[in-house]
Amino acid sequence: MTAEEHAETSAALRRARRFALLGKLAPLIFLLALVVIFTSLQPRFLLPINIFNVLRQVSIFGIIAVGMTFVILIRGIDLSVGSLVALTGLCAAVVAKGGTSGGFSDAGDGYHWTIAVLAALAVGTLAGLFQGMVVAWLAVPAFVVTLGGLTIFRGLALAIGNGGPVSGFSPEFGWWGRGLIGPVPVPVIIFALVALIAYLVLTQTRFGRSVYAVGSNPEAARLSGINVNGITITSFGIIGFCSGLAGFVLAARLNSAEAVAGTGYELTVIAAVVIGGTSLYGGTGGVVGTVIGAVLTGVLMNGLVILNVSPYTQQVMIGLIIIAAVAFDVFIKRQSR
Amino acid sequence: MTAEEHAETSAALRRARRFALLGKLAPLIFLLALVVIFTSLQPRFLLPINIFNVLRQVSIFGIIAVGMTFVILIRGIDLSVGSLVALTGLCAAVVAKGGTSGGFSDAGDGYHWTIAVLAALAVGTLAGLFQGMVVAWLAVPAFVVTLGGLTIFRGLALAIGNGGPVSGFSPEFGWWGRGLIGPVPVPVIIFALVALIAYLVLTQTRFGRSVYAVGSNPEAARLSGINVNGITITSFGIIGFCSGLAGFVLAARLNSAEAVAGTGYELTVIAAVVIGGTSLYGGTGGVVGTVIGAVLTGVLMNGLVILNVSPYTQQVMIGLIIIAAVAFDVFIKRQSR
Amino acid sequence: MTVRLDEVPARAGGPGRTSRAGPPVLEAAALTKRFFGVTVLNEVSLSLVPGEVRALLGENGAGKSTIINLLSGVHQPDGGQIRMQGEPVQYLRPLDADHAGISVIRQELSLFPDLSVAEAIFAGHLPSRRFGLIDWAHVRRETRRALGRLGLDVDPRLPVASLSVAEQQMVEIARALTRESKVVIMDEPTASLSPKEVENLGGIVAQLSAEGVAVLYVSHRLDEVKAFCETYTVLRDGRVISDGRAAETEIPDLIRDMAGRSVEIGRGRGGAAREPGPVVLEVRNLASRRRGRGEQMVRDVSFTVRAGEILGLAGIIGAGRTETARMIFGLDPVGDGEILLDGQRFTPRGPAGAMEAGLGYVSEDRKDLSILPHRSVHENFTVTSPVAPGALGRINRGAETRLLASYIERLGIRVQNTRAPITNLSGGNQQKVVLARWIARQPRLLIIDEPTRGIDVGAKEDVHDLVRQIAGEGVAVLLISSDLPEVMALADRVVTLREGEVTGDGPASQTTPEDLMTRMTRHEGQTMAAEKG
Amino acid sequence: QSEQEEVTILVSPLTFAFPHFVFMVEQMQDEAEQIGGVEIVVADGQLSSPKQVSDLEAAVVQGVDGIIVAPVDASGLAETVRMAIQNGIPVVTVDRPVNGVPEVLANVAADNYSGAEAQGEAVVAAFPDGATIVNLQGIPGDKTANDRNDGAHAVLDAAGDSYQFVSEQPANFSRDEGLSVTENILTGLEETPQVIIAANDDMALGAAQAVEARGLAGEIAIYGYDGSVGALRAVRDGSLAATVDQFPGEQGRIAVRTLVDYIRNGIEPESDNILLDPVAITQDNLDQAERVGLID
Ligand SMILES: Nc1ncnc2c1ncn2[C@@H]1O[C@H](COP(=O)(O)OP(=O)(O)OP(=O)(O)O)[C@@H](O)[C@H]1O
Ligand SMILES: Nc1ncnc2c1ncn2[C@@H]1O[C@H](COP(=O)(O)OP(=O)(O)OP(=O)(O)O)[C@@H](O)[C@H]1O
Ligand SMILES: O[C@@H]1[C@H](O)[C@H](O)CO[C@H]1O
Ligand SMILES: [Mg+2]
Ligand SMILES: [Mg+2]
Repeated sequence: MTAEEHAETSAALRRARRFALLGKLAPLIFLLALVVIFTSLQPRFLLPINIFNVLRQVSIFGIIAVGMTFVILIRGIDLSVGSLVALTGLCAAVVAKGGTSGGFSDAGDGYHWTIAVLAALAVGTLAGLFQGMVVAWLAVPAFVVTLGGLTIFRGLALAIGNGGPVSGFSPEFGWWGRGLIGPVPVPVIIFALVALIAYLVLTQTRFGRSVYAVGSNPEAARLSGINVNGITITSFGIIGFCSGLAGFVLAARLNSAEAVAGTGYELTVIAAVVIGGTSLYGGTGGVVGTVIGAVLTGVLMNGLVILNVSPYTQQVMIGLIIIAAVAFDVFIKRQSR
Repeated sequence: MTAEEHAETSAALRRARRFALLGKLAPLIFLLALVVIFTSLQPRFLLPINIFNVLRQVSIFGIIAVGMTFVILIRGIDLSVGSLVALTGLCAAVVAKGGTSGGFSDAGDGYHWTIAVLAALAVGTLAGLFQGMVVAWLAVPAFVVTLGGLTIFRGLALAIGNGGPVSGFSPEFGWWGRGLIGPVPVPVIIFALVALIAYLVLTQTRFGRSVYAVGSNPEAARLSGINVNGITITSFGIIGFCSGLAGFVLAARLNSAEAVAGTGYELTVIAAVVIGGTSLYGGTGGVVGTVIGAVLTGVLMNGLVILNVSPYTQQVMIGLIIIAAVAFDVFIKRQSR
Repeated sequence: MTVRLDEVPARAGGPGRTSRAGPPVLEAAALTKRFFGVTVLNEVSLSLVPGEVRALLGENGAGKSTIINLLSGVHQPDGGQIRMQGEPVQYLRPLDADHAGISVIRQELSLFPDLSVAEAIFAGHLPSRRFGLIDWAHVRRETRRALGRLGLDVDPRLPVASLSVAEQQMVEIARALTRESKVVIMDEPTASLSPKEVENLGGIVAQLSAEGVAVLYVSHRLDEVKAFCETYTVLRDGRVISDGRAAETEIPDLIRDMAGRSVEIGRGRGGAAREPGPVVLEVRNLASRRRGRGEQMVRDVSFTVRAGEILGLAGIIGAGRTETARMIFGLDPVGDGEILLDGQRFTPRGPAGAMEAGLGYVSEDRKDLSILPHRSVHENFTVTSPVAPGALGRINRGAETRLLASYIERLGIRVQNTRAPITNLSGGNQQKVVLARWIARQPRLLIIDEPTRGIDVGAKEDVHDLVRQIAGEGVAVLLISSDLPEVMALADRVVTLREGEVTGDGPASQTTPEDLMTRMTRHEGQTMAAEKG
Repeated sequence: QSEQEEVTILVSPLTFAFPHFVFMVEQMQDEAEQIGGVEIVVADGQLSSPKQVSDLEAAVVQGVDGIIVAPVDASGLAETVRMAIQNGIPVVTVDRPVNGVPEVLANVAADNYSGAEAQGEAVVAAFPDGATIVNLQGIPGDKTANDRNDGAHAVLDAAGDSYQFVSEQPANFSRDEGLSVTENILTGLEETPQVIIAANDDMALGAAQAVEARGLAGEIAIYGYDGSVGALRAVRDGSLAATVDQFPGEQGRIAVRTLVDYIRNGIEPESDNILLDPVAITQDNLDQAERVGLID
């Protein structure tokens, strides 16, 4: 290779890298644009209190979105998260209250909040693992299994709570949803931690790399010695765990758990993951994008209300902006190829 | 090739065919099993009136499921159908009534019902084509585009109907939802016709075969000179048309259209298609399966109510049976490979 | 297998043909293509006159497939012009090239797994009658004809997914034959074919030429090029280095033009220096399970492979070589018989289990079974975990990078950026990465299925050296290859399979390619009785 | 604060998908116009408590002067409502209260439980000797659905064994499901039931379709809930036996007046729980219905 060619190549390499970076940044650019527009139309949008509001609202479905990232990376999907949030929230609530009484008395006869957390996490993880097994071993598409899960877990939640809400927890329980550390709401910190751990797992461990391999080409992954079923089941276990955590935090935040909680979360969560640049065909994307996607979704809902956009128009705009965000991402990525 | 060898090969082929047929029949076998179980528990289940009940209830989301088959065959998905049913139903209603008055006066100042049908079909088809264009030209995943559509069309429906129902149509309008031809409800006949036409299109026309080719391998289809974008846009146009038709029939059946109509249809419809054996990864399946899947879903809901199963248990059972139906299908197909 | 002799014209193609005159049907004029600013094609010109069969030659990554992509509307050129019958054309999509009369057999299979063979052949071109209804009779007739011409014996109603890679390749070829094309472009059509099918294809190329169809033929098998093609163009680093008449040019000259240096081929021979060690793998009466299709692909296969030995497994399409390998590696269930590893009965528990026992398997199906698309070259290399992770599964990126760099060097892999998706590499270079990922694991038994599929002549020698080297280090190698010269060059011993049964087993030095061919193909009445058992 | 001061109020109903709330908000806007200088900002709860929480929080940031909310989730909204009040923004709840926040200026509502009791009493009045009853419930787990179910049961269970629930199924407040679930129930029952009670008018109107299609019109008495325009017309025409009006318009007007009075003049309402009596509307007292004027 001549010196000239060499120069050409490394310039090209730098260029390719820059493009690839731009591709990764697309959701962030879109988010910033949205923030700038909202702020210019209504400066109060940028008040610290509002920013923490948005983050707090985002944190619950953000936690689930982090789990969803794993599942979507392996070409799966989980429609059951909303129902699982309700089920696990109720489990935590029932454990904490020692029953299904709807009473708002703070002092329940139930167990310590730590047991309640464990109950929510255990039920969520088990439910996730179970769905993962059906996907992996019986080869039923994840869409179907978790569509079934959506109905099943909602039914169980109704049965557990007997249809009504279970409310009023100890302040320690409530702290997980309503507390602050400095100026930062506790759920936001939980979300950040979950995202950080997921980021490390996905980028720095063999498991994380296997997740990408399975999503990219399951057959090739299997042939390369990756335990595809194991990765699948674990990924579903992870989203189950995240749903359980979200269910607990939501119950703590609302000081109440009920069977209708979390209805419709699945689509919001999936939207956040996809807006963040993770492909529904698996194998590409990651947690950083998901966090941005989740914040973007939160900013959108908050901003339109702050701007006083009329409700019907709001729905139309939310739909259009979500499509635009992904279209922008696709466009940038295409340019950088 | 010797004669003997030839005989061997065709025996093999016959065996393969038999297996393949069994694979195709799996959803039907499951459906029959369900019918047998329900009937043995409650003989009234098999009354002709109930059979027509089930078919009538199935027909509306069945019509959409037929359209969804096209979209899923090309590896797409449409989450907007429920909202589009609401929007198109309201369009038909507003046209027929000449306004959004909720008045139940049969004689509206509106247009003839034929114009109302055309309005619903046109709006549905245009909405579908529009979504198809975004999917094809901007390469935004169908999941995202139609998730946007779900919100947008619901917003538009709310805006058009101003939140309230538009009710009371002429008997000719109502006939399309409530009429009978002989003992057979009109919606059932419409469903059957739509399914028949779709069957012919998918199996006997160049367009239909291209739908399978695109779903089987979009890249190869493009390289083979198939107009992949055209097929994509047309398929979305078809499901838009079907949603419009369903919106009209639903309004006629309920003698009323409102913005909440069709909420949650998307998952029921997709479930019907998948239970019928069409793969969410595109390229395999068809309308016959979809019809069976739709009927199976209808039988399930009807049967559990007839058996007076308690609501919570019902939800759990519906989820389990849907998973079981697809697991059975997958199992049979695996055996036959 | 039936060969319809009446379809194959008596006149052989290639050397000695009269030179053609007249205006070109397709011209590439000074085509330039850049990816990320790297010039991949630099003012490449070539032309085809009707009936001409032109070879397009070059090392892996020279730009052959890229030209084809430009000529067929997959990519748009950054400079230069494409002319059809003298008129400049600008394709926006493959559809346009297709309409202009250009058919392409792609390097990577691009078939429709769910469609039947007949429909896959006619995809996008189904003939229709009134009301747009498909003329199925015509489809069946033409499919039978095309398959007959190729001598391919598969039922047109079977789904494509149930065919072997080689059969799929034939279907891909059949697809181009059913079109009324002015130009047929073939990008390494024979990479996974065995001699029998290659011979058939030669007849077909000659027939196309006789019908006035221009053919652009890409292959790394130069003997084939000499036999089939009239003219050739050699590319190196995206530039035209030479062109001329195939008959008048010797293979070593072609190789020199491609590589820019002279390459000695057939350097080594099988087991000359090596002393085979103890038996590592023994396969006894192995048989596969029946599939829904009713056939049993492997019926009775026995052989042994020793440490430091390269065992060649030869056979034609459907002989059951790949199926045998898949069973050994735990990818498919064993129907009958047994596998012994170091004399111990071995029941492979999936590929992961096989790998734990020290096995490795390079699949013949690069696109579907090897590559992780969208993932980087680095990740594609490390997917077999050649570097063990640390605590908590933490990966050791530094060590991985160093190991990969050493293989890039050793195999001469052309890659600018190991972080870029593997699909940015040329086909041959992808294959090298896949080989590297397995060799780097240092297995005790390495199964390599069509290891040099799509690899250029020079690089093939590198790969062969590498295989000899690892065998020299004591690795047992099971080599499956449809390329007989490759088997002859590499194997110490050759086992031939036919229709799932062993038809020969002996030292490579005591056999000839002709012997092998005889044992690979059927002789009337020879083993019919055995098959009944 | 002065009489003329501009006042901005956030109104956040459960959802605009229910005509009940569309009407309520229209009446609020009308009331605001009559009072003068009052701007109503509307947010759609979309039946989602996170959505509603975020709407309320946004409104606090925006600095509205007061909030009227019909909470999607009685306990779920509590924390946010408390936060708003702590930020000096008075809150009035309509349709239903939030749990555990005594600082709320007032709750203006008609109790769903007592409305359903009125529905049950109407059944008892019409069928003094008992009846076989089908119960169409709302969305399982939804508070309104639960309260209406409990209220109806309280009255009818207490009325004696002669009142029998022969089938109870949810139809999710939807007309579509009201129709198909009723069809299914009617098939499953050996004998035609005498009464269908539904937790809202949509389901009742759907049930009426099913009954009519079965040729059973007039044989089954159907009781709705909401006093919607369609239902009132059906009561007039006889296809529904009754509906329950809980006067959403009046609730809305009172809520606006209470809030504006407090913001402008610091006047606290006499009670912090302003309950309107829900009334079962039959053909006999159709004129008492709030929306009777709209049925032409
Ligand atoms: N989409 C792409 N992006 C970036 N680089 C590419 C892309 N496609 C091809 N290249 C580069 O262009 C060069 C030429 O590749 P091409 O596929 O044409 O080689 P080839 O001659 O067909 O090789 P082979 O014999 O291995 O098939 C290679 O260096 C390859 O890495
Ligand atoms: N998934 C499959 N389903 C059904 N049949 C298959 C499948 N894969 C391969 N076959 C068939 O198995 C037979 C043996 O294939 P195999 O790949 O083992 O042959 P081979 O000797 O490796 O030859 P080649 O790979 O060159 O085709 C072929 O006839 C092929 O059609
Ligand atoms: O009052 C409303 C309406 O009855 C609606 O139909 C369901 O939700 C309730 O809160
Ligand atoms: Mg190539
Ligand atoms: Mg093979």
